[in-house]
Amino acid sequence: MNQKLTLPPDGLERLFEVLKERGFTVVGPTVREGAIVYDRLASPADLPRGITDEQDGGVYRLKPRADGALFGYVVGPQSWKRFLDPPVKRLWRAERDGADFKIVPEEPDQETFAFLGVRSCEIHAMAIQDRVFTGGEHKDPGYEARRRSAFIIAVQCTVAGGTCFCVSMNTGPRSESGFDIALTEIVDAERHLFVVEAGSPRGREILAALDTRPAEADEMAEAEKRIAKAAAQMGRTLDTEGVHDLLMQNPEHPRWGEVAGRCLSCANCTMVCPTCFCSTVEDVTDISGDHAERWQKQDSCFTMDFSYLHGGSVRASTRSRYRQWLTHKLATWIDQFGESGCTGCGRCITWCPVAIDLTEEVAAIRANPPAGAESIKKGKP
Amino acid sequence: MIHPMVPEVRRIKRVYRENHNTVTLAVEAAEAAGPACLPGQFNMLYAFGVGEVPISLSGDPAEPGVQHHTIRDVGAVTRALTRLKRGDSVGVRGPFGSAWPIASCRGRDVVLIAGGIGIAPLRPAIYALLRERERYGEIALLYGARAREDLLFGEEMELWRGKYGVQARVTVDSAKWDWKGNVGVVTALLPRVRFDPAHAVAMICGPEVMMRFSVLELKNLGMEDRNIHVTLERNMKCAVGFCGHCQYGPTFICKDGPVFSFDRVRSIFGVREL
Amino acid sequence: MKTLEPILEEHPFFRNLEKCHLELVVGCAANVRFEAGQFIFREGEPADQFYLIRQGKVAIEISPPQGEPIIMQTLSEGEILGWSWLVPPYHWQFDAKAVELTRAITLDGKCLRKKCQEDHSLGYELLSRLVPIIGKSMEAARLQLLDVYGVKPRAS
Amino acid sequence: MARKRKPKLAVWKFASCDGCQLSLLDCEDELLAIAGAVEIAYFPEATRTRLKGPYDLSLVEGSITTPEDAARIHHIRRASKTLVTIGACATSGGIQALRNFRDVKDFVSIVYAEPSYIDTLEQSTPIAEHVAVDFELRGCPINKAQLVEVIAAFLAGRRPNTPEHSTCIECKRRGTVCVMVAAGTPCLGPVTHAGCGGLCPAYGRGCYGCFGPMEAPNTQAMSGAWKALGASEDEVMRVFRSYNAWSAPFRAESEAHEKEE
Repeated sequence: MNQKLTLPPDGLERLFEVLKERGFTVVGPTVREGAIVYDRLASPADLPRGITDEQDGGVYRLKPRADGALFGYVVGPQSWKRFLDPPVKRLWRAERDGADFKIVPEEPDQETFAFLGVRSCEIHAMAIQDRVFTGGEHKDPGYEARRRSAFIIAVQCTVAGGTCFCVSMNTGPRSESGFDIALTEIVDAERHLFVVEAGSPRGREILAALDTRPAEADEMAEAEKRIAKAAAQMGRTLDTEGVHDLLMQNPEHPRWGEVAGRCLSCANCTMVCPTCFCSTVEDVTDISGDHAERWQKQDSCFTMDFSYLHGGSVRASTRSRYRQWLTHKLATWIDQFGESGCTGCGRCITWCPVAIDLTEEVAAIRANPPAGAESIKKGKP
Repeated sequence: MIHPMVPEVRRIKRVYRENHNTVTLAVEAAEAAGPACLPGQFNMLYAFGVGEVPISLSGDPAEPGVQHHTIRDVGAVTRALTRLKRGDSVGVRGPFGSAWPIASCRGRDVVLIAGGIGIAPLRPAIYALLRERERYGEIALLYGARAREDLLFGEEMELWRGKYGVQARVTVDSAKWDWKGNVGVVTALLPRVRFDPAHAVAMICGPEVMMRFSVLELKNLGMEDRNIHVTLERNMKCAVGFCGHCQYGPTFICKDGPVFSFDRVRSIFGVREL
Repeated sequence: MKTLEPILEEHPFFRNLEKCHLELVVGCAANVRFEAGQFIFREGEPADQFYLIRQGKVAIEISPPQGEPIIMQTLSEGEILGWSWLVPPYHWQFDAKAVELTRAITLDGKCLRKKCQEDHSLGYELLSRLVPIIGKSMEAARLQLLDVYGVKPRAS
Repeated sequence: MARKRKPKLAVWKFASCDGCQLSLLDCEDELLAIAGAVEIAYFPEATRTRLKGPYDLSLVEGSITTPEDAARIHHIRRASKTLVTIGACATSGGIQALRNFRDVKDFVSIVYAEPSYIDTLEQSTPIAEHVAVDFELRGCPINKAQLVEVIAAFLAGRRPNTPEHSTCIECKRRGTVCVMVAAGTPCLGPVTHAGCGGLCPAYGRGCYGCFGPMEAPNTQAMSGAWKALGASEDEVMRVFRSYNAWSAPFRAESEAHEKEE
């Protein structure tokens, strides 16, 4: 069993120093444009102190907290995929040389990240994307390098948001593994401290460089109590029982048409999703025509171009595009990668401008399956 | 490690003009002993400055040092590719994807149904079958095209017919009065060839609608789903499972396809806009 | 003289037809032969025959007012040609031309219509064999209309 | 592959503010390269040179508002191998298409002292309503990087990378926090064609829809979201009735919120 330690809040200063000494760029939560986003941080002073977020379908607002908590909120509009799989990147350049041409692959950038404040659902999201980019025959070397070098400092959730449902997806709120260090913040009238544990040899080594002391039993108990409180606070639930078959057997459910009436097909849900990995490529040239480049850009199954084939889009209706997204996320992802593509982070609900809620959509399909699907309605295999 | 979306620049060894809008580019094979290509697989071809598209390999998989790609001019990239000349360079990634089940055809009859440019991905399968002709029973090739001027590989079809006893039948959707061949849908040719549906393997490649009615006819004749193989097509950008574009239900066409045994896709084959 | 009964019996269209019905049909049947290029019938002519193709190939053509005829379908051994003899006003809608030497059995449409009128069970039997063929040819025509092999340009 | 002859470029103006043409002159870094790659055959804003057609690439700015324009665009089409319309006026009728919603004679009589001198069409219409257009570049004004992209794509024989999806995708790639969700600011981004790079939301403002409707705009759901954020019927009508008011989806949506008079 891992020895749990206690770190005072000013211990974070030292953590930043130690990480920087070891060549890490610290990335973590900070307030910008009325939201908590992930960005490069200079010091713990950049963290959102005494701030929480209120979230519901299509609504996100920052609110002050009475305490000086540094991690008293849940997840914002961005996810770590922004750093592990940047939304816009050049893959290579090509130069014409007479009738010939040569291709120069993009040099991988050398930045190594320390991600501070990674939530359990986000650790699961990274593991899900790992399967896409490194789990198959072909690997994305840039992703692999960034991911392998990234130092993960998890923060155990002690509050849950209005659109959180990690408990339903079995992805949180407690991070069990996949981190180098995990922090649980305890803040009340008497004290402000972190119960910390290492999850890897690298994490132990970093912790050893900090001013920690062994955690007291009551501190550990308090940490557990706070995580349990978050688990009990989930804003949403999703019944995952038989959800794969439920969706696979209902491609023509009237609900798809109903949701298409509300859906803007704006792609926000896919862009904020921490597991959505789709991209497109743009082959470009300059005016001289002698220089060409290929760029890879974050894409979405909600665009018409996504399924373009011979004169038209295969998924021309919003109905089919929403169905593709939800069915992929919750059903065919399991066929493809052996696990669900949803972590229950709730971003797709919060950041949908018209508050479409996948938990509600699944429930609606489950509540009214067409004849012959009774077994699924009851949740039996 | 090089990113799998970086093409290798290769030289075009020969260009065959197949018809008014289709050419076959014979491209030198990778210098390093790259993976052997199997019948049914495809490459990603990049025309400098214009873009990249998936193109099925259409040549003899056993021919060393060269890979054939039969390309129809249907858009900007394929137009640029069909205008390339011998000695020009082209970007190549691949081969990718699944293969026709040649081994499972041993001792059986084989029915190949091709529609339009769909004859190209079937041609490597035909080469593979004819290389060991004696291992297989009847081989029937049913080939439907839009019109006479769109037909491909006419001379080879004669060779397959004459030298190897392939029941090669061609039909077009419409024809001028001087056409002496068949006119009608490709499945109308099925009653006109000999094969035993109970002991046959079918491979179909063509537009999705054409494959839908071909599968239906083969099933009507008593063929089992697992013996029918189809190729599927979706938009494709990366060919290595990263971009997500080619998803077809639970599958990625680039990794799990393009060749699928019909029993694998049966449940989703008829779903619209999938 | 050799009767046409065994030949009719072997043709896929009449396979497993009851003996009594076959005998009725034989009375309306005759052997015919068309040289390559010969018209079997032309659009607008009275449709008083129907053909069982035994050998060869027949093109169904339509002639636009200008330009050359277009072949819409070809028929070969084992297939049947023509069903306009069943549908008033009993006129051919297309041209039918032998592409190569074609042997067929012709059945007199008027004679068949009369016998079907007298014997409804024969009429039902013939119709149940014809309707699937008509249906199939309609389906085929629709699929040809789709132009599935055509090149579809991208709308900009 | 050396180009034998430089392609001839022509830039034409119809009813417009010239802003889109100026975007071409504003391409400081690329302008020399463009001038080197094409022969500028007709571009009154930039040069007095007037070369005869045919033109390989015609860029057309502005909408059709007079009988002369309606005739002239046909001449230009005949003289152009590729015709690209640039900007909201040319692609949807522009701000001047606001008159399409009223009787133009009323406006003329209010604005001009001698209305009899005014020879105008009833409506301001996009170029594509008059002649076949090979490509439409959106925006009010167009994005100069996109214009360079269109010219580069034309020269390379490729499709330009000018996606038709929502502006939201650009905001998210850029890292902009959604103003609608995080601040309750009404924004047209979800129904607006990408191209500007998500400019306004990056400065904390809602999108005005300068690039017109995206590929599959659900304007009805968009209006519902605006009203949920407190916009009135009139505001919803007006937001769809701006630079791209005459584009079919925005026009239909604004008409749905027009009060009976």
